[in-house]
Amino acid sequence: MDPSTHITLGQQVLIKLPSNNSKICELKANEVINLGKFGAFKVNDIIGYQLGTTFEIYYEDKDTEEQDPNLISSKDKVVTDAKPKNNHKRERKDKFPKKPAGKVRIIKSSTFKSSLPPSTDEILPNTNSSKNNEQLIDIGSEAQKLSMKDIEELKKQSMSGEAIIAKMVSSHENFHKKTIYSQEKYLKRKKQKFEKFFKVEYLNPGNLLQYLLDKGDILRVLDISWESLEILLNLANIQPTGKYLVCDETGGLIVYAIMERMFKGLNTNGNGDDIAGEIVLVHENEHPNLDLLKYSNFSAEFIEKHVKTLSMLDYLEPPTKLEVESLFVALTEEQISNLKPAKKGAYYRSLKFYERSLENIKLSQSKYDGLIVASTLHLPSLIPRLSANVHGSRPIVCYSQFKEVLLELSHLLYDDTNYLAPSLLETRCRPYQTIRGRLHPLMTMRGGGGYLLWCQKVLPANFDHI
Amino acid sequence: MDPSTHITLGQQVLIKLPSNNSKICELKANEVINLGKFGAFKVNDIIGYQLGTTFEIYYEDKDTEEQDPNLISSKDKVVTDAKPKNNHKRERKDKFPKKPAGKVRIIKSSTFKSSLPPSTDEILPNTNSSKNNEQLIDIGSEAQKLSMKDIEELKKQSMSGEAIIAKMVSSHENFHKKTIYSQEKYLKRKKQKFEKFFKVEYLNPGNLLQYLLDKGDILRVLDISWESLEILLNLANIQPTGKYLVCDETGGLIVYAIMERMFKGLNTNGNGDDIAGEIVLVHENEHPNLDLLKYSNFSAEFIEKHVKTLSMLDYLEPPTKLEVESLFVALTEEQISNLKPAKKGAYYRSLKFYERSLENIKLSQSKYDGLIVASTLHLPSLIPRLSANVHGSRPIVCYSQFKEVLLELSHLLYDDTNYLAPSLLETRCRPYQTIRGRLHPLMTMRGGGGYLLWCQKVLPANFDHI
Amino acid sequence: MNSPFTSYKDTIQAGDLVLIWISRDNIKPITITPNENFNTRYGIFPHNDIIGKPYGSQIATKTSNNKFGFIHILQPTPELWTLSLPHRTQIVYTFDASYILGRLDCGPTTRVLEAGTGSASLSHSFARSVGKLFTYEFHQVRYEQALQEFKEHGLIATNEKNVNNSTNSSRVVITHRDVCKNGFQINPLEDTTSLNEQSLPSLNLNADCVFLDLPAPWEAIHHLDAPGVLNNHEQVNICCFSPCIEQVDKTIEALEKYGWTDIEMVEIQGKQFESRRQMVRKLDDALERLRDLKRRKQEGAERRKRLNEKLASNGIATTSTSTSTKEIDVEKRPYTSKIEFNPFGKGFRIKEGDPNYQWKQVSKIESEIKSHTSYLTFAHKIFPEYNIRDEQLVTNLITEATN
Amino acid sequence: MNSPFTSYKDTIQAGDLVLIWISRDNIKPITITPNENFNTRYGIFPHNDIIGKPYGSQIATKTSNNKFGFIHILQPTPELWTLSLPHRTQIVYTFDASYILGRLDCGPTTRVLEAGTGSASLSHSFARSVGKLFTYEFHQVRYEQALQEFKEHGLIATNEKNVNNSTNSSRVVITHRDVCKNGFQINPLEDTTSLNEQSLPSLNLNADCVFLDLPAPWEAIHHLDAPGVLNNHEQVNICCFSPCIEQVDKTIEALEKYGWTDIEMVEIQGKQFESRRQMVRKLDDALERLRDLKRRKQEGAERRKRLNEKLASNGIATTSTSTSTKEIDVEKRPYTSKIEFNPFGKGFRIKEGDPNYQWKQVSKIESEIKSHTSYLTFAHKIFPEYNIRDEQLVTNLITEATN
Repeated sequence: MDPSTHITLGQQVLIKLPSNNSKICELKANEVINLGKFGAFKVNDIIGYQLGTTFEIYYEDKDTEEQDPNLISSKDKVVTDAKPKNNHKRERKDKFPKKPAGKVRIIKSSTFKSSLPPSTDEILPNTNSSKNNEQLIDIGSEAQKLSMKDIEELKKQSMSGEAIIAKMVSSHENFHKKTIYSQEKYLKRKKQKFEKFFKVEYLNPGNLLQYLLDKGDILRVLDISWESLEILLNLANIQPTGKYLVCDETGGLIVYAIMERMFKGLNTNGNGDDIAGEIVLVHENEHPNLDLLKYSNFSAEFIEKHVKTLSMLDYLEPPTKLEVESLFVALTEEQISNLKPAKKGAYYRSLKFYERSLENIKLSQSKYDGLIVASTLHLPSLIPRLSANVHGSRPIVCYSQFKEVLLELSHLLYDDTNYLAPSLLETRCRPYQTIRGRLHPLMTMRGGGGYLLWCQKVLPANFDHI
Repeated sequence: MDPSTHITLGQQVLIKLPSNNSKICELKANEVINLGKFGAFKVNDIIGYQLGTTFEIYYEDKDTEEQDPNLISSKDKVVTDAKPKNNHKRERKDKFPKKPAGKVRIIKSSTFKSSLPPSTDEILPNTNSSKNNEQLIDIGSEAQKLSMKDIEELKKQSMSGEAIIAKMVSSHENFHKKTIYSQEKYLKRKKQKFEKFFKVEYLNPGNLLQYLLDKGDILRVLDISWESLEILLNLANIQPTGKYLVCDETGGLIVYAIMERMFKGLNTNGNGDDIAGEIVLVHENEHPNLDLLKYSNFSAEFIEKHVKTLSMLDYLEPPTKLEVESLFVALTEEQISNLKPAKKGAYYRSLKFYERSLENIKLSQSKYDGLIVASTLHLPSLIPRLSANVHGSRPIVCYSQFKEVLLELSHLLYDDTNYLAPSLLETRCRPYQTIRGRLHPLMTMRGGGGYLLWCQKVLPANFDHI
Repeated sequence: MNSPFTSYKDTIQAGDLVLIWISRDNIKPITITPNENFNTRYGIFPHNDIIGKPYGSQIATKTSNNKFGFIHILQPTPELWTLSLPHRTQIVYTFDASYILGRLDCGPTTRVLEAGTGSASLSHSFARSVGKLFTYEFHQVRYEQALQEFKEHGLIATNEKNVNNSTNSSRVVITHRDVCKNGFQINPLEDTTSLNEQSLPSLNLNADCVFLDLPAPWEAIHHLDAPGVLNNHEQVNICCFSPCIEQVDKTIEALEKYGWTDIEMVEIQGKQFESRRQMVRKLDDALERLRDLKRRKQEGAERRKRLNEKLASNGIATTSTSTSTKEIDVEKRPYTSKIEFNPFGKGFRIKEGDPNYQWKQVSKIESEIKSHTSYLTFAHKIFPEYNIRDEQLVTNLITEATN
Repeated sequence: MNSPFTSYKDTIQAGDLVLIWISRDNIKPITITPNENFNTRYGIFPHNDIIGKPYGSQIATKTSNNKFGFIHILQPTPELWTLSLPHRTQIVYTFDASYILGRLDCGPTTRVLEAGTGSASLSHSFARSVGKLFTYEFHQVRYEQALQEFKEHGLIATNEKNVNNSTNSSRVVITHRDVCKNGFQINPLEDTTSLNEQSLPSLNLNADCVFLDLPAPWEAIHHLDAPGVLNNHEQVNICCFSPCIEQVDKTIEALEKYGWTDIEMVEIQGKQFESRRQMVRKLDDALERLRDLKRRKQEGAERRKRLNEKLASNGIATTSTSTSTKEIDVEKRPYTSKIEFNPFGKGFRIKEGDPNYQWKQVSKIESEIKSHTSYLTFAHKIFPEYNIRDEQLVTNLITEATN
């Protein structure tokens, strides 16, 4: 089973809820995933279907709708979130009793983000909706002729959430008197309340980023937008065979995006042996931060093979080969086998450090096919040093949350003949409501997204020798 | 006749041409205005109609279409532009022979900016236009079955430009094979070539600005956009009775906009005597630059009464009243009448200077209802000085072409308790193509437009005395 | 009563409607009333302390824990009023409002029709900048709220006698009306309206500007041609304000049908920026920090190594906690106990702008932007039957100018 | 032949396709050919001077007037290629292209359908980043141009044998076709296509991504359901690219009808900024300049006054030009002939950044922005009939994981 196309055991997936919230879950055999008010389901039931599938949770026996913890078998461990975090946007689970796992069935059309299911949409022609709610004085739930009891009955009849909402709309006395906006708001609220479906999506960099932003982890990813992330990949001319020098303060999001562009689909079963591409991450602290790679489908081995990390000090001021070698005395196989176990371990650690030091020297002397930087370090002091080993005619791309920072850098690069045509740019994706008859840009959107600087490394001519 | 609603002698108006270019003309009795390829007309023929009227130029006698300078009567002075300037966007008149003045008639619907007249639009349903010009290989004018001779014939039959174009479209073999875009381009080109109408518009600040921008005078008006200009007026809370301190490096555009907001319709016939409002312009150079006010409908007297000017030095470092008085000895009526003519002139000049100096002292000590600044001077050194006399709870609004400049200012004001909530903002108007069935934002637009900083002058509490 | 929206005041007086600025997101309108208090969680502000102070004054109070709380007292303007409105209502924000006023060529003699009134945010802008505003609202409750507000704001005089005199104090006339059904003509005898000019059977509105913020503006456009509604003797300007593109399409259709020309549609995109500072973190400092870490690590390793050697030679087990171990430890401390090189304050809570660090001024767009309000469709209309000139007058004027 | 778009080269060799960067607006593709010259108005550059140099080299030449002219030699990338295209053709710019690639989840194993090819700007992006691109163009001339270009760029192998092997050098297959009429299936025996795999009667395209840049994409969408066109065994992504909103509406209708879900429409707004400097002009300097002017004016007046007095006392007329006048003049000059205080270089042509003045770094948005390219409508499709799991396999995997 290919985890880039199908729902697979052990995989991290994004689960989208009718509320348009989403959560990341690791799919462990035999566990139950609880979606709060939207129900609960067994991981085993969704394994093997295509990523992108929307499932509806249903309960065959009407009693199962009631709280009955015994229904969870002793083998089922209930998980509520793969990575529980203190997060105000998270579903408030406490408000709802823990649900037992229902059964799932695939539903054909999912209606995320377009906000309204087509069936209910059709009963809302523009002309039917009144102007400015003239006659509508808020009489609360009195206008709704369906009682909560009726609705519960419908639910027990296993009516789909969509069908229940359609029924509620037709039972709502004042519905056609509402303005388009109140209609939409009403339907959305109802939908979030009664629909029990969820969608399982591949956790691509865009989904991962959206999840982090929804969660409020904006600074963690330097406020980058998906569109900024994608244009960074194109401007950096990422290819499967490239060797890229990267500074990534987003916890690995950028490295993940580069890896997906380089290796997606080639990557997972350790069969990437013939791929030459390499990412060399230089980091400011003692240790790299690639936390977010844990959400990827790349194996630890694959990552180790294709992502090398070293500190800025090791990259910019590597020891000489002589120094490294002076600190290590190689033993012969025979000598090693004669060592005591404790000494042997120490020897291997020291051997590993030695090899790693040699590799770092190599990395610090390599030529690179691109420099990609998303760092809050002072760029005018950083970029000239890091770009020394970038090959001619290869791009340098810097991301920053703030334009002023890149402006300062661009002035520096503009005056330096090692860089061609530094360009400062911004890209912004503006999403629309896509309900036919009611097309318009979304009323609000996230403000951040960042800026990029792009230039080509070049090799100035020596004008003295012409 | 009210020059704010009707076309009036002596007025400066904007004339819009089918090419969407425009020119400013002063309407002088008996003159002929030549619009190059779009024809020529007599000023007298348009006086008295409503501003906003679209006129078509037509020639009753087909011979008049030919060049016949004798048709211009000896009393007609031919003018081509009120302010001829070196300007690459100006209609290239040399390409076309000077036209004699035709007659004009009012046409009901003008079609500026929506690019296509409705009549020709109807023959272009979306479905008729082919995809990507599949079969269209450029065979140039061969596809056009109407020859130039035919077209000239139609023109002589006094057919309207619109009608000619419709005829050309129906005679064009490949027209329906063109994509929507090539169709539009074709029609626009043809339209600009054959239509002879023009629209006379009131020269409001928006029109004046657009004219200057079209002409390439972008830096002259500090790259300001109409939307920035308008939000400046609102944020500054301009009212007919206000007294505003203004710095205006746009040659008077901002002063004009403020005056229109304060006085439009009250202004023209010297009957603004009961209006209290006043603009005090402080300028960096020896003399103020209010060039653009010449395009306004305000009389010189009205402007003199309501717009006072003084240099920054006179405003910030006024002489004392004593100093001013020490430099002037007032003469009695009798003494004056005894002076020789030359001496008398000198005395009056010196009197005027004296009075002006006294008024400047008064202005430098007045309280103001708002500070409006559009200056390229270093704002952190300028704004605190100029805002000293702004009354509490009155706005300060600064316009700048560059955000970074206002950012620096906002940091300064943010740390100063004399200013409340400095806000840095940008507004941008995005125009659409408004052809039904083909709605979309214009493909390109001007990039500039500038930024604004807005805050309220406040009076900090003395925390020592609480 | 003078309206605070149409004239300037210098000193705060009892009875004034003022805006209390607590913070950007918390601006409260109150009427200054002797002996009352304004309470915030930062402290209590007696109105008596406010009366007599100049507008714009900062008022401070000592809070219970001996800190200062303060507010600013501002005179209302349409723009500040808009900021003070709760965001749940549909508001025409200043970015749109200012452009609308400009495109409609508003000035002190302009007469404007507005439907519907809604939250009255734009109405206040019009009221400040034009001669007369006729506004229509068909939601009963909202009509009454707006009427009340206009009265409190001094924009509707309660004893008005002559509505056609633009210099009187009633800038605004509000009518309870479904304009799509019943048009714009006002009959003070029959209509529910703020007019108390009961003697007029009907009124010449003579508007030069129209603003329609309605779900279906196309149903109202033909009503503009009714007698007395628009000023036939000059070009009239219209703006229709609609969130959906399909509404724009139908609006354009209706405008074209009823003789409106120069149809243009735009969106206004307004952005606000925060002024921020980012710490300048030089590469050399980062490298020095890494060097320092490396050195300390090496020294630590060396120290441990020497310690081990010493302990080994002294025959003391490394796990021992005897006094001698400590002594050896102490002897070695100077190498590593010095303070870490920490140029960027890692691990500390650094306030933005802390003078111990270097900062770069940066701007940050607000975290949620209003990416769409509505589409603005503008058009002009000239009534051809009234676009006739007085030939005799023109001839006279030309003759006069010629001689 | 390796494509310069899909692999890196270090050294410029004869036969290489390179981009000559003359300026931002002037980037020329040429093939390096021994003994040829590249001529610009800045000078002549012999190809022989270029061969053997590393990519990215700046090549300089002395111009006739003994100045230097220079160019940079770059290896083509899709992004640079897009910049080099003449702006009159319809180009999918990098702002849109990169977002499309991201939203379509493109990677090295992705198989993409694209219609139409157009200027092939987006095709190059796809070719660089995906495993296989099937592109369709129905304009005969443009088809042939694109075919030729793909061959020259090494993206279509001229001796290809096995199209289904994604590792061979033919990244791109282009077909001359009206997809709205004739769909996407390729029959190499009948179609005009770049495939020279004559033995195949038809081909499984198995695309996972679709990009439609057509005037009427809604006419092509149902053709995607034909056998072998899309990969039925996983979620397929689509992007439709249309300039007008009404096209979006029809596209959404067709997508909904043919089972596409998660329909989302966006616009990408890209902006580019110029790095500029504005002179810092302090108020004090401006005031000093005014003081200086005032002083000079006063001194001038006083000097003239004294001069007049002197002349008057000497009995010489002020209009005289006698020697003595000049002498008097010279005597007085020291007061006013000194150089004007001119802190901002008024009247001089100051180069931006001139070190004699103080400057502030500012950014300026490009003077004309591409405010609209097209609306991007995205959707997903899963074929329910193929979304079936192998129950036995799943059971085995779960058992395996459980133990």
